[in-house]
Amino acid sequence: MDPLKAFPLIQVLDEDGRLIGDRSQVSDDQLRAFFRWLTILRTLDQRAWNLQRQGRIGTYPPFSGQEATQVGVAAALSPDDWLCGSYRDWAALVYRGVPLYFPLLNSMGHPAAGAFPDPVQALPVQVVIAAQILHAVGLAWAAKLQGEPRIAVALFGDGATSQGDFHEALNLASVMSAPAVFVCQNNQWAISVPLHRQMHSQTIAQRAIAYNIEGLRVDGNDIIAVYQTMKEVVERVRAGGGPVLVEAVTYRLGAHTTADDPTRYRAREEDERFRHGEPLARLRRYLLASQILSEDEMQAIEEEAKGLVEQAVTDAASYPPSPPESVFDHVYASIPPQLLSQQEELARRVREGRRGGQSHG
Amino acid sequence: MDPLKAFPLIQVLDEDGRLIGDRSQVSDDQLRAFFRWLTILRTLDQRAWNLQRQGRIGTYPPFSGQEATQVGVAAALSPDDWLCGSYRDWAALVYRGVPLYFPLLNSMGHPAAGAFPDPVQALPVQVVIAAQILHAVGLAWAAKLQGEPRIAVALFGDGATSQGDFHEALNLASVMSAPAVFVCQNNQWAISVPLHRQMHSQTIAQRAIAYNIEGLRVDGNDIIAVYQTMKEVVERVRAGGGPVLVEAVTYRLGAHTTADDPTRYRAREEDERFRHGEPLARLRRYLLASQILSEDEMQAIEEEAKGLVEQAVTDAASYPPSPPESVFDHVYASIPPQLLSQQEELARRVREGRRGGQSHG
Amino acid sequence: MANITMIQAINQALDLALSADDRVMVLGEDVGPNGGVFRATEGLYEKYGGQRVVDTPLAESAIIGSAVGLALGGMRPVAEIQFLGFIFEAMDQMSTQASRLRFRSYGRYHVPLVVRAPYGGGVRTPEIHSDSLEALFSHLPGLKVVTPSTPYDAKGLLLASISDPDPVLFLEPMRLYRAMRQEVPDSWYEVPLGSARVVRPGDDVSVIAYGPMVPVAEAAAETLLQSDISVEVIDVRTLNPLDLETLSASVAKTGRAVIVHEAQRTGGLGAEIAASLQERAFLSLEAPIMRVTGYDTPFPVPSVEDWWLPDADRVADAVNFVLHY
Amino acid sequence: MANITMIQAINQALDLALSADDRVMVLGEDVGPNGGVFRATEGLYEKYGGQRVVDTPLAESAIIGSAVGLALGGMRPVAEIQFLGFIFEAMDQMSTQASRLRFRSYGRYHVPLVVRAPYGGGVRTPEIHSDSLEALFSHLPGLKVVTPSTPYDAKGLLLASISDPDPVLFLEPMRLYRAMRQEVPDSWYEVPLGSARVVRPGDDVSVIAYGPMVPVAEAAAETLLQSDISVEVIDVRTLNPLDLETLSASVAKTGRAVIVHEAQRTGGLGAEIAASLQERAFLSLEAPIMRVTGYDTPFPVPSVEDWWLPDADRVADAVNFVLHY
Ligand SMILES: Cc1ncc(C[n+]2csc(CCOP(=O)(O)OP(=O)(O)O)c2C)c(N)n1
Ligand SMILES: Cc1ncc(C[n+]2csc(CCOP(=O)(O)OP(=O)(O)O)c2C)c(N)n1
Ligand SMILES: [Mg+2]
Ligand SMILES: [Mg+2]
Repeated sequence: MDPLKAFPLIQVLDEDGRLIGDRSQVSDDQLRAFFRWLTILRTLDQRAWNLQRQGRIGTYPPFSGQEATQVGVAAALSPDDWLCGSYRDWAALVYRGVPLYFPLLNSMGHPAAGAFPDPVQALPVQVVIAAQILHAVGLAWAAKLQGEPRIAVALFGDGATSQGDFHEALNLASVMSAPAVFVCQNNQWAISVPLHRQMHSQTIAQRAIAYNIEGLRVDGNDIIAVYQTMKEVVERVRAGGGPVLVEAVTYRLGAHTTADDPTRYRAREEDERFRHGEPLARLRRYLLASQILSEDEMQAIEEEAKGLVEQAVTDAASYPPSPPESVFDHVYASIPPQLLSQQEELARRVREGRRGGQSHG
Repeated sequence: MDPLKAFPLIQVLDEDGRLIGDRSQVSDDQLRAFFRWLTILRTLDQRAWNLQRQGRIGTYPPFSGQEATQVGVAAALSPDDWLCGSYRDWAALVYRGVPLYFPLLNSMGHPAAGAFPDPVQALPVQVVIAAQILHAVGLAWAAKLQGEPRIAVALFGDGATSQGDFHEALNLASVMSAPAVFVCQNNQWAISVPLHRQMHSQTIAQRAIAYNIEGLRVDGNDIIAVYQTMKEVVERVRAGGGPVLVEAVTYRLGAHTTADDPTRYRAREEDERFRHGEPLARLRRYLLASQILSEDEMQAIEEEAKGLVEQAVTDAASYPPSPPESVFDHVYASIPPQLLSQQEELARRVREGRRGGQSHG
Repeated sequence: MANITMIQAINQALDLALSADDRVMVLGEDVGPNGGVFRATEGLYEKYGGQRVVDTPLAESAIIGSAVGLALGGMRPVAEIQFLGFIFEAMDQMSTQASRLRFRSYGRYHVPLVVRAPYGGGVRTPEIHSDSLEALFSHLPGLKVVTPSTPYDAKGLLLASISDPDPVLFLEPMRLYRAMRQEVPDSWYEVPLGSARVVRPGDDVSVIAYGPMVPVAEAAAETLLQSDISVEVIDVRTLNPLDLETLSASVAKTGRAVIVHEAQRTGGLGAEIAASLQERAFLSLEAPIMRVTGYDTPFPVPSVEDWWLPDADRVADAVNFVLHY
Repeated sequence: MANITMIQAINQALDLALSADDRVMVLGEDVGPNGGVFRATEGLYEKYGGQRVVDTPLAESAIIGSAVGLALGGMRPVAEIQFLGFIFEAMDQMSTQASRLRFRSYGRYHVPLVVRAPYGGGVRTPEIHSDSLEALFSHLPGLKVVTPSTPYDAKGLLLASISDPDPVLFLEPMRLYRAMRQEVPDSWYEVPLGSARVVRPGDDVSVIAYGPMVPVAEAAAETLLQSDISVEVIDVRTLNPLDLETLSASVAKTGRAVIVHEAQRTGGLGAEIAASLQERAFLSLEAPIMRVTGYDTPFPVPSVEDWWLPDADRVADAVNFVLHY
């Protein structure tokens, strides 16, 4: 079996943005909306990077290059479906309805960044690689037991496929026929480890065979391909067809996080090669060539994006801080006696302005 | 892809013991030796069951039905190769050179049962499902780094394939091209859970595709098929061909352990169906029909087996007990102060005959 | 009321919970037709069907991880880990997931999950099956840890755990499953989490135990009575959060304490109890707080375990030590 | 001798070990060309090649489990867990495998394995990256647990760990990686495992700390000196097995003790130290042994962590408390 043939790359736009497939499931309006979102998200991502460099936010994991996958996936879901993503999946979350300032709040280390406003049906971003895949299985399984048409989607990276939890999740979902979609964002790198050191297989999609579930490989930089594929997949899964593994082949354009220096481990040339097919430029070329959007319209969108992102920066910066002692409020439903006295101690120290931590260390 | 076709069941003897394949790699003498071993092991297994019923040993996990796989695998190895098996793999271990009384000693809860005599190259039997598969990868990897022709074989059950460690092990072995053979004894059950609730896939062998390694499916009740297949596989792996996953399709004839009652969860009829193709009867029929062994010769072997097993029972029963305080001897290379004083306390209690545990509880 | 064993009491609790609340479900290895390797789930598969009493694949991380998802999705999962020693496989899902989701989501989500697991020695299991790991879990904020020592408490604590909005690790002392019978109400009742129980009042010394060591402590108390030593036996019951009020009140009264647990001594829960009690009752203490525990070796093989496990004799020695300090 | 940081000292130790012994190898996530996310393995891949300095797939159980096999097979693996919070994924291999193989094989096999992991707070990481989990591992028989607080000790303890025939968990305080420089010999030297260090002698109270809390304890001691309070600061260094001799000798002298650690209080290592010390030095104690620790919540997000972490001010408060008890 040749996995590259058995799991052919689904593409609608080629790397230069030429239409090479069927785009009958997306309207021009939808494409304009996608372009607008991709622009806003790219703007946000770059602004966040700069904010970190200015010391205004902490560690930030940029998603640039992966917006097509994340937005394409999120756009294919119903509001009731669950999204279980990881630290890099803010593009999907923001598209789903998480306010634009949340990723910033999160990198500022604000505890409220874990509480997305209702009705966004999504778990807090996951840091432990692959752990959320099992949560998605449980959420999907619950929906099935309850007879709800809800499905659950897990987003994770290529590195995550090496974890035991990935395997256990896909096997369990397959046995339970849980309505879950497993979307791997194969961005070619797990921090400094390239895909070919992560696995010796040609594709991630072929892992579906191990579980006797459907596996698909889609160009993750092609938002039309991702969106249309996901639409179909979500429909099948919702109808009870069992779980599906989708490999979205994409590329992490930037560093792993603001704490990472990719020049230590990857060659500039590779970067250039992948940069060419990146999702925003690709969509832009197609929309221009097909006259769905003009340069002027695009510029207007870019201006709007800047404004929205600046507003998000303001919103994040002016978000009221949480009192330190509030950490005790969300450990248990009600605070046990020992924790209560610890909370009192901390609150007293805060009142007295006896600042803790490093400063005294 | 149809996994049953892609991974056809390798058989040499059919269920009735008729030769339906090529047996050019096993001599008549080898077959006689196999018959002798299978007879000894079956006798031991049944005797152990009875000893437990008489209260003379503790929990015992019978391997009846799986002797062909275990002996076939062990016979294909060189003395230097590592064997990493689990609680049910005493047939393989005994064939490798572990004294016949060790399984009994183990079920008597004797601590020395973990120390196989030199030069048996095998880890103590593993209780934590799938943990030993990773050890095999490390052992194989070490051999490769050292330029030694040694390989490592992991034995595990169908249930073990659901564990994260199974996945992590096969992926790592594939990436490192470690000389490891993963032998799954698919005996259809994990305690009370049948294979079709363990996984939704037709075969275990197909999981090899996920890791881009070779996968094979062999009739695990056919010792000729197992042995010949393993011989070939071991040679390829030793030559640097990378890891291989072998699914040996077999059946657990008895209970999971002496603590288990299979009538609670499996139908008698199924039992009968599988019992027919079981490895010892199958080999017996073939050897009789092909006149490699006569009834009389077989009877002599059975007598010999009884004698050997009785000797093993005596050996186990007369094996010198370990002083309770010796538990402290093998925690660290040298005993830290706190443990030393605990050891002294225990030794004193033992000297004074102040018996602990349940009796006082 | 029926005179039943602990395993029957657990079975009853599960049965009641399944019948009272559609959201309750039981999942784990061999919990279905087999009724659990100890028969804790006996008859439940037949009564509630395979959708609510589910044999999972052999994968503990999947059991706990999917149960977290089930709980978030509106179910009330009661997961079984077949033996506590195998929970290591699910350690991340226990530690950074189930017990932290409330915290991580700043209170938006919570995980009403019960994880049941048999633990402890005394029944001659193969290795890894008898480990007492309660100390590890009592160090994890966000998780509650509970262990009964009687049939009555087993049922009442399990029902309270199922009602609790937070994840609870419910540890079942294997050797007490069938060790005694007790009158247990047929209907739903709860023994509140977070409260210790004075098993037997006394004046001279407090013996603090839990789970499988409570009968051992009681046996020691009985023996010591013959020497006119009056022992107060306390069953901790909830290991996290600890009921330090009850414990320190006892020690304030007796001035002496012995803590008994099966787990290895170093870093065991006895350390936390001793450390907390000497903080709270320092001026009442007439002697150091002593611990009678398993030794600092792995849980040994069956032929040694009776020697390894704390027994009434060792408890009595410790009591005599603190009395004559 | 060179004046270097802790991370440089660690890098030097690994370099020396790799060059001295062919069996030594380094494996983990991003330890190769990237040199480790903290640069602990910087330059080693280039110097020793990809066979001995190995980027593994992203799978902690595989890292530790295969390292157990490597060690059994004659290698001397030094495995890295990128952040201690992710060791939960490998918990079974740590707990029932690496640390028990000597026991399980009745001494036939042993596992000379070092597992390195950065831990602790103070550097504003995302969640789960700052957990202090030493107590969990100190409860596991068969495992040694070590943590340095200076560059000199880091190198000497790491080399001793690599020489040790038993598995060692080597915990590296992230916030001390670059916090100070110290003169460190260029050549091989070992700081013996199992021995605490008196950092600063004193008479009035013993402050017992380890890893990232040692500088905090020292700062508190410095401040308290201004009030004429003489603090003896002890660095535990090896968390299991504990050097109770040194610790109890100090407490016997001062009569008062404060234990400081970052980990959550309940079930933390401070409990074991307090429990052991009150057993050994009961009659010398003038006040209860107090603990200054992280609070019983999960490690908080960066905006709160300075408030959550024990600081010199809290240590000083505790010292004053025990002095005026
Ligand atoms: C269990 C676990 N191990 C290690 C880490 C450290 N870590 C964070 S991200 C990362 C790489 C993840 O790669 P991938 O899954 O491909 O996702 P990507 O970052 O490329 O989106 C690693 C090793 C972690 N967060 N969790
Ligand atoms: C990690 C772990 N989980 C659960 C168990 C309890 N257990 C022992 S054997 C077994 C079934 C194993 O099935 P399989 O892998 O098919 O091997 P078999 O017993 O059939 O040889 C289970 C669940 C265990 N030993 N280890
Ligand atoms: Mg990636
Ligand atoms: Mg099986």
